[in-house]
Amino acid sequence: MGEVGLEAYLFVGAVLFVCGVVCMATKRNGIGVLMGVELVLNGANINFVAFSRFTPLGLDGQATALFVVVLAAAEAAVALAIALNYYNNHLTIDVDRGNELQG
Amino acid sequence: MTYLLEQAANGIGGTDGLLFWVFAILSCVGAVAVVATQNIVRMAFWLVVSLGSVAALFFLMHADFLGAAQLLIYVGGTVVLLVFGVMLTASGHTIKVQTSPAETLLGGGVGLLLLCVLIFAISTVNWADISQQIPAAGDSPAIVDAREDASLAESLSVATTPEAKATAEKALAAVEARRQAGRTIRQLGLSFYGLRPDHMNSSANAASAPGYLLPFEIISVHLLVVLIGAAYLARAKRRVTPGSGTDL
Amino acid sequence: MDFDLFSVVQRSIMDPQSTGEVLRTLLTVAWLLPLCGFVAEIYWLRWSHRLSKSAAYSAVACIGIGFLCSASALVYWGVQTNWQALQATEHGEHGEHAEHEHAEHEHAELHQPADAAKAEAAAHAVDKHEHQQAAVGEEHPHEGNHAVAPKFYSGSFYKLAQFGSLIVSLDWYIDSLTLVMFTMVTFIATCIHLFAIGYMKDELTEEYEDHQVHTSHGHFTRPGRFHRFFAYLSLFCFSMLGLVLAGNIFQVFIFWELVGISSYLLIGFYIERKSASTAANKAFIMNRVGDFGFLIGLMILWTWCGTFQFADVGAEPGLFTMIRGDNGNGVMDVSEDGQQVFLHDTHGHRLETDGKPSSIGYLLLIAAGCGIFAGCIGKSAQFPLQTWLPDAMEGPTPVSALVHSATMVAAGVYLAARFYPVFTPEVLLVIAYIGCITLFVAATIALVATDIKRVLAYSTISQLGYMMLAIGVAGWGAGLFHLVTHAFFKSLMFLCSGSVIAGCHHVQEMPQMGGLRRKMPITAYTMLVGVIAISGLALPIVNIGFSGFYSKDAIVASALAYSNANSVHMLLFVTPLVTAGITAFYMFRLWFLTFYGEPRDQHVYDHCHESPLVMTGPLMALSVLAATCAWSWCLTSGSGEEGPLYRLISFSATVPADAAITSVGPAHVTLPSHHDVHDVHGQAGVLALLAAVAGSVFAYLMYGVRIINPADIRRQFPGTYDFLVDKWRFDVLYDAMFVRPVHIVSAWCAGFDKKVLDGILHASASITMVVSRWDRLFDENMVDGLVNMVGNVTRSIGYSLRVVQTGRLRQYVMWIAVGVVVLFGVLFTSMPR
Amino acid sequence: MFSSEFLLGAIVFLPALWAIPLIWFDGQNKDSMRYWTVLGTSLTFVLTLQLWASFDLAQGGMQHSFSKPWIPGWNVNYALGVDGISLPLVVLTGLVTVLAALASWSIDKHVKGYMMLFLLLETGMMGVFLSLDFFLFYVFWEVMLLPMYFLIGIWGGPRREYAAIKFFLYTLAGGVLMLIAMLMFYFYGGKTFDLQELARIAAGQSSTARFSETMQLTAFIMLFIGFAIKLPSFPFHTWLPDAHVEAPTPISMILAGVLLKMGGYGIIRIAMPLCPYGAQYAAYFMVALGVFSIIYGAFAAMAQTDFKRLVAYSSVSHMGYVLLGLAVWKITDGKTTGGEYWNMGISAAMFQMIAHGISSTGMFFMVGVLYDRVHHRDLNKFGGIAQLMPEYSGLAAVIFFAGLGLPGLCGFIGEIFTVLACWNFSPLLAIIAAAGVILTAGYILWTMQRVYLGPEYKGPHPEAITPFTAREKSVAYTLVVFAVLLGVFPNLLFSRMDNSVTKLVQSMSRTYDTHHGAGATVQTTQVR
Repeated sequence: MGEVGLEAYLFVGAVLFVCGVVCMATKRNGIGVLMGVELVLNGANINFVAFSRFTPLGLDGQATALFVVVLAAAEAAVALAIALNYYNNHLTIDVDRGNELQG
Repeated sequence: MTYLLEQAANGIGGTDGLLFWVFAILSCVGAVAVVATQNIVRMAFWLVVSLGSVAALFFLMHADFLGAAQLLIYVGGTVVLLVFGVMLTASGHTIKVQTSPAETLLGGGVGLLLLCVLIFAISTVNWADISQQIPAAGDSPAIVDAREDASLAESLSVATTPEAKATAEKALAAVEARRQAGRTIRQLGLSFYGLRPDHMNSSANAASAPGYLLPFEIISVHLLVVLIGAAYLARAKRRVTPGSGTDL
Repeated sequence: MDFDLFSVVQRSIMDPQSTGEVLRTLLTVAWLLPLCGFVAEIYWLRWSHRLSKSAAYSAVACIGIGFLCSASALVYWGVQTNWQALQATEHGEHGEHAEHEHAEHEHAELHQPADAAKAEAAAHAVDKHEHQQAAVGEEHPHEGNHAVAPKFYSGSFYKLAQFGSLIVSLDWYIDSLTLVMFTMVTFIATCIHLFAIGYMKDELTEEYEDHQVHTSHGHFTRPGRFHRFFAYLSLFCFSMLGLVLAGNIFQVFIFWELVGISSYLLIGFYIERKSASTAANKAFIMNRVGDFGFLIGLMILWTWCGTFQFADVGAEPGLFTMIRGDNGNGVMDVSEDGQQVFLHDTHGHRLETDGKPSSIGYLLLIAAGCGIFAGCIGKSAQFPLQTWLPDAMEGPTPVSALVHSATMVAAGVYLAARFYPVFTPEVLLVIAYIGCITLFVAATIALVATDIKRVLAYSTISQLGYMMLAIGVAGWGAGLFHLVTHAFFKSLMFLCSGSVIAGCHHVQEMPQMGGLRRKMPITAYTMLVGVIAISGLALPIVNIGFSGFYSKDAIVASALAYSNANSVHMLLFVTPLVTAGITAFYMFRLWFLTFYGEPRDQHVYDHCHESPLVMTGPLMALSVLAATCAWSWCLTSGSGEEGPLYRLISFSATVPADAAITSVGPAHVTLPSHHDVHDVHGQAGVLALLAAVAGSVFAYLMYGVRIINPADIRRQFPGTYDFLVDKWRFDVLYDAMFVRPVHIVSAWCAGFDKKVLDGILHASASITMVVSRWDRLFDENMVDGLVNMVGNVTRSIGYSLRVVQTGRLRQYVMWIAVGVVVLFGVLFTSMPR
Repeated sequence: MFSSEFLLGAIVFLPALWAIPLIWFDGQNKDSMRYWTVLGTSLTFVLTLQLWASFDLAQGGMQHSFSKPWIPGWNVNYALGVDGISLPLVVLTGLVTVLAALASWSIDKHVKGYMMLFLLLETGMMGVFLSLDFFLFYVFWEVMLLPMYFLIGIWGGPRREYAAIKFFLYTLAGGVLMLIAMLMFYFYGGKTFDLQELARIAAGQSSTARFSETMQLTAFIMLFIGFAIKLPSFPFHTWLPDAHVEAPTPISMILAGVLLKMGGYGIIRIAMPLCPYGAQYAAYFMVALGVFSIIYGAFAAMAQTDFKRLVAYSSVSHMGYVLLGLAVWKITDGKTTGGEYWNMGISAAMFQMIAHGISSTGMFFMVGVLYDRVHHRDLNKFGGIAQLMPEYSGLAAVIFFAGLGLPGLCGFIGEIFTVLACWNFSPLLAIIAAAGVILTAGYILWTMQRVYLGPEYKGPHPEAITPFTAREKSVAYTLVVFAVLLGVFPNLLFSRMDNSVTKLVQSMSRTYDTHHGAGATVQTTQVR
């Protein structure tokens, strides 16, 4: 394999991304879904930073990743508030019970 | 043993390569464990492992500020927040909500497919060519570092005189010092003020590559809004009394 | 020729212009006063009350003053012309009936070769008057100071309309006939107005009970309509006088209609009686049928002659001049092929338009004459339009006396006489036959009628037939003579019958009367005067009779002369002769049935009484005139044609009849001359008298001494009797021929509107509806269908996709993942490397 | 006294402006709105009388005429003017509108809206009679249509919607044909709507444009159908009975008194001068149609049992005389013959329009007076009205006699003169037309007998028969006075029409003779 290059990081990011997606898709617990989201975001962040490191784009990747981190934090806060509300309304955190969006 | 390690390190790219593999595997394992675990609290633990490894990977990519932020915000903030959430919502029967095996299997299948697609995509792209085509010119930081290392090593090796060696060592020490001092904090900070030090020398795009002053401000306000919104949402009253169940 | 006398006359003639003005003024006053009276009387109730007789006094005053004006106009005219018309008597001593040979004829006879220069001179004389309003009749400046009074005066009141050179105006035309008619009409009208004050006094009440009308709640009562009756009478007088005064044929038509409407109003005076209103409608509509013909005549003359004037206006020739020319011999200027009649100007030349002589087709002229005469048929109730007049007896009796015997119905005769110059011999033949048929038919019906007024009505029709016949057989003067005498004796008889009816409390059936002469002697004997007059009885030796004798004598003489000249038309003499007998019979029958013998209905007899003086006074006045008006007042000569009345009338004759005239038209008749008539006068008089005596005697035998039982005769001829009682079944015939078809056609028209026209409309509407419905279907199915299909498909896809939309978060994520995989898969497989 | 612009403009627009203040009237105070309307229409009538007084008899052309650009892009002008042909109609409109306003007391529903539409209607009618611009004419024509539609459709009888739509569709169809013809003239005539200019072109006096014979014929047919609908002539008349029966009394009066006249006016003002060739070509047809309408209308009237329907059919019959009189244009050997008789025909037709405007208005009013009381119009249920309302019956009789054509009343002059003028054109048709007098007498007398005569009234609501009111009397007496005045002194009208009609006749016959008739053939032979 030789030198650790861009692709290796991208693979890691892909794995994290897929894990996050699967997590979102399979977890019935709302908090678990949020965790999936975090994983997805981290997968993406790895990519950003990798591009920043291994391409001549410079700091853009890192800056974006930084924003993503901040946004993820904000998202987590709001999502938790929502989860709490959801819980208050449904007395459960099971997302399958919240099918109000059903057509 | 040392040799083996060294060889291994070489085989896998030296010390940095070794560390990469460790943390890469760790983060992947953590992520998979998050998916696989059914208990929400354990999921949180594995998530911490995974995110922490990612932070380590950031360090490996010389994104030290970002890595720090990852640790602080994610591992220190977000995950704690999640755990709070778990605790606030957890009651006996909801701490473990089982997913049906079929769904898990389906999710796994689709995940694998997606992974295959991504890996296929990543591996088919010739990233070097794409780097070449980036108009910003210049080389990637990794290459610059490598070239710097190579030139320092060469000057060190060709240095015959002690003065020259001393100079080379001094230069090496300066580079090391600079690298130790964190290469990105200052740049990131400047970029948030609208300056792009990494592009200073590539005059062509100096004007076209402005900093992140506006996004930064926006994200600041955004955080404030989120703060207030989250507080508002979280303090909403419980509308359904347990046991009524009519609105379910 | 007594030229000295003429020179005297000539000197005393005043300016004809101012004479005309004076006459016009007098007659206009007489004419318009009743109109003022009408307006006042119509609104009498506004300033008086229902029980006041003042409306009647106003009407009498109007017509009375009118009579005074007319009479003074007649006298004035006589004085101004130095009674030239009458003086012809002495003049006539020289020759045979020279009253006709007044100046114009002399001019024609003696100065036949009178050259154009003289005619020019005459024309210039007329031209001079052009600027002045009044024009006068032919004024022939003879050589030597020998002048003749103008035959007529004419002028214009005001213009109704003008279209280029075509002018329609209201004119006046005054000649001796006008004056006589005015005096006669106003006199009779005054008498009848006075009579009506007595006759209509029942109406002077707040609650007049009409026994002939029944309503749902018993007897019908209404407020009296005394003033309205006199208003209508005044309106009638106005119209009638206007008709006589009219100076053009269009104006005649105007007043023709106005007397028609007056008649309508008067017949329908008892508006609550269905029979009265129906009779009024019948009268007006039948008159309109005649007027339809009148209108056709007007159209023809208007189109071909371009004027309605009788007399010339300045240099513009009137109808008479145009048709008869100015050559004085009264023969129409007919083209050689007999197809065209050339029109003449005032100079006696042919009128020219665009270099060609203007003319009117001979047949057209016949048509025009027949058309005008059709109007006369309607108005004078001649065959075949005679049926309205008996029904018109529904009106109050004074109306019958004034309108339906003396004046209005005679207007037809008047018009035929007035328009005589325009009638070709063929038209005259038609007139003669119509008159002939009428006089016979009406007389036969009168034989069996039992209603006293109806008998008189039929007798009126019959007498009018005589007049028409006279005009038709060129007895112009005789016809008008009879018109005047008949007016007197017939109005007298009607008033007598009115007196009887009033006395018997509205019983009109003769079988219920009888012996009334003892109860109402004045009525009975004045009536007898009328009966004798109409029967034409006279003392054979001294040759003195009542007026009817003279006039009928003249007519029969004319008819005899005519049938002598045209032996084919023998019937025109035989029929009036026979009818003279019939007339005498039914008139005496009437008198005997009413006044003679024993009362047949004691109840009626007991309650009947003689009428008051206001009614008997007019009777006596009229009876005097009925007896004497035709007298010659010259005992040496027995002929009525020597009398002043006849002379006055015939003075205004517009067409001379000195020589027999043979028609060039299709009928080939010869009109006898005066000479011919005079020759047969004695013969005719004897025959007529014999017929009358025979009729009278027969009537006396049947109804007076009752030697012959009328019922036997009735039984002998049941078919004939029924036929006559049914009035020759004309009403039935007309009902079947006209009334019902008209209703059927009108129903068709209305139905056509409803069914066909509206049907087409509705059909097109419903076709439009169908089309639009199809359009709607097309829109809905095809156009909308396409759009809807898109929508529906989308919706059904949506419905099927709705299954996908589970609202379950995790599935969505799954789908995203699957989508990404598929997307990438597609991209990678499809994109070229 | 006034400038022409002001006088004519005021006559046209005063009623519409007068309607505006009605907005602020109290809807409950119906009488005030009625008086306001009567005042407005009376003022307009006074203005028309001023126009009458200031009219110069000696002139044959347009008087008081003026023209101001309205839509310059299309060469549309606001052009008004009056001549001997339109003057009597304008005055008649003024009179009939006042009388109709006086008869509007029976309207009790939505009085405000009614009065506003009523005044707007008057503006439309006046505009039609005074316009000298085809486009303006058309606009006013349509302006008048809508209020009429609503007035029938809202205030009418039980079948008002049917009648209103029928009226609307018929008139609109006519309007559309007129529009097509108008555009034909516009484009063939060098883009002008000026009626006088178009007439000059039609008369061949324009160097730039000329109307071909085919074009004239086509345009004439379209215009004629448009106007014949309004007249109305057989077979386009069936809207009239329905419209009349359903319309309220005052609207019937206006409909019969003024609206029908627009058909005749349109023919004489537009159809004939703009297409002399077409008019001559169709003359026999028009006369025949007129004659047929006379007879047909009379027959149809006789069969009616509805009083108003009968009067409506009498209108059809009477307006037949108008058509008859207008078209008696005799040509022999390509030359106009007896132009004076044609002149007489047109004048008489004009007179007949006015006379019918008075008699028919009166007849409808008289029917309305009865209907207001007993609320039915069945002829067979009337009778004995003369006993109960003598003065009314007397006046009604006069009006009906005017319709019957009794001399001394207005109807006579028009009817007789048209018929007299007709013999020159066609003896056969003249005879048939003359037969109309019998039928007319028949149905009118029969009607009077059924309604007014007889001992007692046996129909419904006998208690409602109250005497003539002062307001009704004023309307009836006005009409009677005008009927008598025109009947006795017809020259009042004829003298005013004379010069204009003569001018029209001369111009048209000269045009025909030189361009289409004998003159034209001479020219062509010379060319050969």
